[in-house]
Amino acid sequence: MTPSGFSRRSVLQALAASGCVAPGFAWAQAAAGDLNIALLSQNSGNFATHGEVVFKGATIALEERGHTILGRKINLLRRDDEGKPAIGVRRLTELVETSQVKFFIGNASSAVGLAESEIAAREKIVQYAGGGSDEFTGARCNPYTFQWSASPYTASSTTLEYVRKAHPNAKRVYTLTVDYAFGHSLLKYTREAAPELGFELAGNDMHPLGERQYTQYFNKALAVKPDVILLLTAGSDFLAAVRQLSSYGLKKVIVAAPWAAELDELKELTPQMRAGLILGLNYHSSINTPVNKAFVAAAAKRYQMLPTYAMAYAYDTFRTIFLAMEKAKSVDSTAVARVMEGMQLDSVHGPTSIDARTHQTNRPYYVCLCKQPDAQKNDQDIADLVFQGDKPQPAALNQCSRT
Amino acid sequence: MAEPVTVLEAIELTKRFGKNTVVDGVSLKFPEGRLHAILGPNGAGKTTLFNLLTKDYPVDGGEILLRGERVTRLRPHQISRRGVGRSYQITSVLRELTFFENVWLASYRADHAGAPGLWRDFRAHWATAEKTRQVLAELGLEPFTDRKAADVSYGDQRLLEIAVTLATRPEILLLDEPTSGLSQRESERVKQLILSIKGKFTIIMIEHKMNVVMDISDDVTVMNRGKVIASGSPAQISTDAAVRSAYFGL
Amino acid sequence: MNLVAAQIVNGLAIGMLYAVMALGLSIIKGLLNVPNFAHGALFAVGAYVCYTLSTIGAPFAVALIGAFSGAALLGFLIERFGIANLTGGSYLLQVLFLFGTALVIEQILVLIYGTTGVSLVPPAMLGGAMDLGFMFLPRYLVFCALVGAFSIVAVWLLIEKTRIGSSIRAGIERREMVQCLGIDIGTLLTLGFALGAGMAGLAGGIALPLLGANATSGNDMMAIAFVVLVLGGLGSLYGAVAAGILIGVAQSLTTLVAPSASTLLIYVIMTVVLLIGPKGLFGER
Amino acid sequence: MLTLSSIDAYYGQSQALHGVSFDVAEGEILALLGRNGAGKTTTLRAIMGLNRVARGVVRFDGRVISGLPTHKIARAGVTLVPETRDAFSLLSVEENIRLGYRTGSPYTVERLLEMFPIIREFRLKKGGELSGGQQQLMVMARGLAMGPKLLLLDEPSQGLAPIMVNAVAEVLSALRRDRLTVILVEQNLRMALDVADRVVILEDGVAVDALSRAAALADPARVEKHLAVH
Amino acid sequence: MNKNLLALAAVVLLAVVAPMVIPISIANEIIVIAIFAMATNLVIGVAGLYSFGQAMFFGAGAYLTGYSLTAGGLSLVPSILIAIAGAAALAGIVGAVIIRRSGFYFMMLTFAFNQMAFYVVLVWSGVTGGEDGMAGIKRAPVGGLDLNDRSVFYAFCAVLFVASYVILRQIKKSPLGLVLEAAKENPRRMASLGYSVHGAQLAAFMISGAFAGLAGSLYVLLYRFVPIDSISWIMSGNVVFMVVIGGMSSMVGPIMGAAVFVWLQGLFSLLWAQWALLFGLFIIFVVFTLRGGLIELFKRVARIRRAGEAHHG
Repeated sequence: MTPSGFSRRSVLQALAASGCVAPGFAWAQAAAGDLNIALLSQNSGNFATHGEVVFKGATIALEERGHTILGRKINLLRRDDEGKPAIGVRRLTELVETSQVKFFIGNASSAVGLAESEIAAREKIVQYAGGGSDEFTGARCNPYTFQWSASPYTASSTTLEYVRKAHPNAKRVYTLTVDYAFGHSLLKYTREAAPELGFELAGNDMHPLGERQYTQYFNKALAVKPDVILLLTAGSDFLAAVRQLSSYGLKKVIVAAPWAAELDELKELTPQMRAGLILGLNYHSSINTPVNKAFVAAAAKRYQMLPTYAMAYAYDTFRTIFLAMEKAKSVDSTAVARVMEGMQLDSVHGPTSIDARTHQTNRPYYVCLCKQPDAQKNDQDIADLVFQGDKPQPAALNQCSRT
Repeated sequence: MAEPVTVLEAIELTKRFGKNTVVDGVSLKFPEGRLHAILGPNGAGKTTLFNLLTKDYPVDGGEILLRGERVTRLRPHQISRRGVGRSYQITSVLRELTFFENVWLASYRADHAGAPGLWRDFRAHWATAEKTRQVLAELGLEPFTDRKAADVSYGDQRLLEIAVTLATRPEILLLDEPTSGLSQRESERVKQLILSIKGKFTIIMIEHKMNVVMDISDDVTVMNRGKVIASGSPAQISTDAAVRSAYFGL
Repeated sequence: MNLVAAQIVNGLAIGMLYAVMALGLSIIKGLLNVPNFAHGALFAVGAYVCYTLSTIGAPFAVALIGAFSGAALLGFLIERFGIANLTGGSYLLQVLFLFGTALVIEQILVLIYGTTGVSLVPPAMLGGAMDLGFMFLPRYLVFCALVGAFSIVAVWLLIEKTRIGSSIRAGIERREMVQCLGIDIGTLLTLGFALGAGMAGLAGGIALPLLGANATSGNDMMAIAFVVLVLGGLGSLYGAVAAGILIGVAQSLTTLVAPSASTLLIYVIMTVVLLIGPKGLFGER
Repeated sequence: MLTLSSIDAYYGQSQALHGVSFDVAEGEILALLGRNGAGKTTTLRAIMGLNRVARGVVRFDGRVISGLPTHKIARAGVTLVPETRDAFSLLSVEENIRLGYRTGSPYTVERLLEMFPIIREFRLKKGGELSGGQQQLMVMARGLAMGPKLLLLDEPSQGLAPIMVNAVAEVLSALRRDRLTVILVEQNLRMALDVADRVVILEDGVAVDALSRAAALADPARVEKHLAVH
Repeated sequence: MNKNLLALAAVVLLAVVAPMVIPISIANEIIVIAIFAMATNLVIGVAGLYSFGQAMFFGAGAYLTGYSLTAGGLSLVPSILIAIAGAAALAGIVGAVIIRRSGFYFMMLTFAFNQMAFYVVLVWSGVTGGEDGMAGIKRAPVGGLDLNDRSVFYAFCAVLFVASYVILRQIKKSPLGLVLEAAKENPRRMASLGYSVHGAQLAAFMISGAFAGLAGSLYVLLYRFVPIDSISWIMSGNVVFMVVIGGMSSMVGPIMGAAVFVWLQGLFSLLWAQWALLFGLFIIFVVFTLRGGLIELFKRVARIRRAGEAHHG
């Protein structure tokens, strides 16, 4: 389905799913032995691009195996969760009822993913999440939810390691943290990692989620003359912060963000605004592994674009799920989940394992340096991969009570 | 014969709007059971005086005594519950409601001291409904029982206004120009109505139609520019020079 | 101490932006008695117009004028073909209409510009920061404050010194009498709405280098602008200006003591002010 | 100049005028008398297009104006000075008057300040800061600034202190000298008879009598019986 | 009388038929949100108080239920009762402070309180789960009923839905309802008749809060999760629009509004990523063609039918 224009089929599907047509219609597909898997992402609202790109990644994973697994046809059901937990839960419940969905991937928002993980646990549906929160593998871990993104611990330490390596003399770090769970955990891990690397935490400010005005924080931050400003905030808050920081025209201060935005979102900034920004990422298209090279080639062929996080997330998670299905020789969600626990595979990141207890995907985290405006070759050439690290979250910091 | 008891008294009542003093130190006594008319040209401050007596407006100066009790600081619904009923000059019937509903609300208040009930259909409060029908019948408004107030003539709305006021079963009745905007025939009807209830209530009435005032009132007070300029019997007033001057500039 | 001064300067600049936004709301609320729920969408329209003009090479000043005009034109259409046909209907119906219109405008912006937002680097002479000794003050913030102040003064002149301005003030107070003076109230309301809408668009344009733009980015600003409007007092055009600056400074200063409370703060201020003085700070009606 | 033919008009939902007919000749001052609620204000508002004319026709300068929007009636040369003294309280006195001014009006702002010395000293004050009488004069000046062919004056002396009543009376005499066409609603009978050429009496929404000034002065009882006390 | 029974029959029929034609969870959400919309109509439509803070009470019900069931360890019925009482109490406190303010000021104050409640929930994440919401909610059996069964839970909600409809409709027709309607038109007159207008309005605000709390509670039980959206001002805005779209003249209007809002949004979102555009156009369409809301459709049909009957008769 393309974003504009309707096809007759999409209208029919929509009518069926919402109950306009005979209610039996929606069940017919499953009865024929098809496998229904779902993609719940944000198709409307501010991060709607995300939904579009996730869909492309998923499509590549499906096309790779000709839309079949173990002799069954795979149907990909796509729903708009609007980036809201309440809607995500509504759509997933509806899918479970009408289409017997047992596998799904979802939104980059942790709040949405965590809300859906409740249903995953209860209805025994495999969820391969891509949010940033460590709750997926921590306090709210469950037998059916897996986490693709790196631990925020890995993100914080890898980013700081790069700053240390690139700027050996940098010492004073000022942090600006978004005031909710995700920001708190990044701050917690930064406080763990920074002293070990010889950084001094010169100050911190918490800003409310959704803040649009950052100059007052920067006034305060610059007053203590830091070497590094570390932005522990994400999404549109991060973009606004960078925009306003750039208006100061600072030359000497290093700006880094361990987990702020993916390259797609950075397109919202002008090249001047983001030049020199140090950014931690879950994925970068130049990762040098066989699986990733094939994937980048497929994306170039199919969509004429370089894959970014969202596309890679969808591709890699569905690919892993399909591999697990083959290994389990079953599409039963419990069987597949058991296989995924402790599974070793070759992913876009290279050799990768999934932690059997926490369900954390153990994989590297990447650091990029945003290019100067004149060094960009095209509008997708935003940042160079400069560093990677994979220091896992220390077991003592994990709150998952599963055994 | 003993002097009748004063039920309502205004002492030096004053009201200002910005720089304009609209009611300026008005002192009046209203004895029980009499019909007291208040006259005066437009803008004399009569309606404002009513609004002060019923506490629709806060008082800027002076006191109000109701049966000797100081009520100057009470709120409008508290004044109402102490037995002061009032009709308005600009018809204030509830236009979206039927005649029945309008009068029912007033009867219910008289029947029911506490918070309004919230379960039984209001029509199923039989005793109140019965009284409502009685009041409508007394004023000859039965044919309109289920008509919306907005859908009837102005004259019938004025009658409804009085019906509502009567249905609260007040002891003191404040009528603000009950005949304004009515035809000769209609205002004759209102006049007869007031005559028929005269003596049962203490009535204070703002009125312009001289034939109405002169025929039915016991006492008359004339106001001009916020002040009382004359008080007395209808006969005294009709010959008062100050009154003629206020009205005709003569 | 220096930090306090820095935050006050910062707050003044931001407050000016709120003031521009809220002044537009105030004009519309005053004249048409409608809370303009499309104000946020018009803010976004202004931002995108400014962006488009800038990217095709227009000088920033022209882009800002375009932001004003584009939103004003849209406001004109909304009033003439929408609200004007809903008078006499319930108040909520007009609110609902504006809500629907805002949705439509936002989605059309998405269709044109996509869901990824846009940013604009201000012209070179407005980039960078000035070292005031006690703080670095980004030049663009100064510009923001100046343009904000300038446009408020321009609107003030328009409203106080011109015939159409006195018609607007008169119309806010007594619609009927204005008609008796031979002024076409319909046209006046349309113009008033267009002017208010234009202010939203202008705010969007000014804010673009600071906040960027996406289809729904005006909604946060709109929420603040409504608070500012109420705080200033309905019926007082310039109360909104004072309240806007007040909120900007208050928010900026809270950052020193309790930064995460700054969003909550504006609602607390508004509630307290309304409960103590029910007509806002400068309300006249 | 103005002709009302069998006008029915409503005040809200209630019928306030029942087939009212009268006309006003150019240069004439017509006093409209009657008790409160007789329909005088409604008549003026109906002419002005503020109240709906349900039946009948209003002609002004040979053209039908009933049914036109108010601002068009105003532009045709009819001006209403309402009894509610709708001063724009946020505008200065001078702005109030300038807002009324239309090019070509013989009453320029300067001339009006001349005619109304009492408001000249307040010209920079806000309309809302004036006393009732001052407001009345200002609103009259604002109406005149429009250069009306027909001026509708609703109870200009109502509730005013005697000194202000005199000021209003002076203005009325000036208008009479200028041969301006005026419909004057007035409760103050003496004032009305001082300036009016003719009198029309309304009672309960019906025009019950019409007579010249001379006739009214000769037989005051004929007028008074419709108005008040006796 | 007849009309009342007819409306009741229609509401019951809707509750019975809905899960047969649309996914049961969507039908369930519709009847739960419909309770919320009816509660809101008591304040907006009947009393004429433009509250833009209704999600405060919905959210209070939601979080109280969530907390009682998880940390509180209470069983289901007490949790629901606590939600109702808590939401009503909150409405009582907020209402007592703001009920004297009218019109736009009232609207903005309810909005401000809603925002404050939202930030409290967001920041107090130790208890509420903050942005991530409150999880771990289970539907304990009630009197031998296994509420984990979708149909049983639906029936449970449907009974409460019909009961809420009956109660709120009775309140609308009760003396209190009439007093509110009258005070909406002319509060001064009601005071001069001796009614405490603010008292009546406060009562309505609290009753509305109680039912909003019930709806929030059932919503949480439906999805066994408390999303932070449940207390967001967007929820407050949405419910007002449901009421206005559906029609305020009867309690059936808000039900229609809720059904259309929940269902249509889902339908549009499947058709097109830019579904909000269609939704906006739909709203504009309703505003211009059906001023009284969707309930007008029925009234018009009834009018045409009556006219037809009169013609034939």
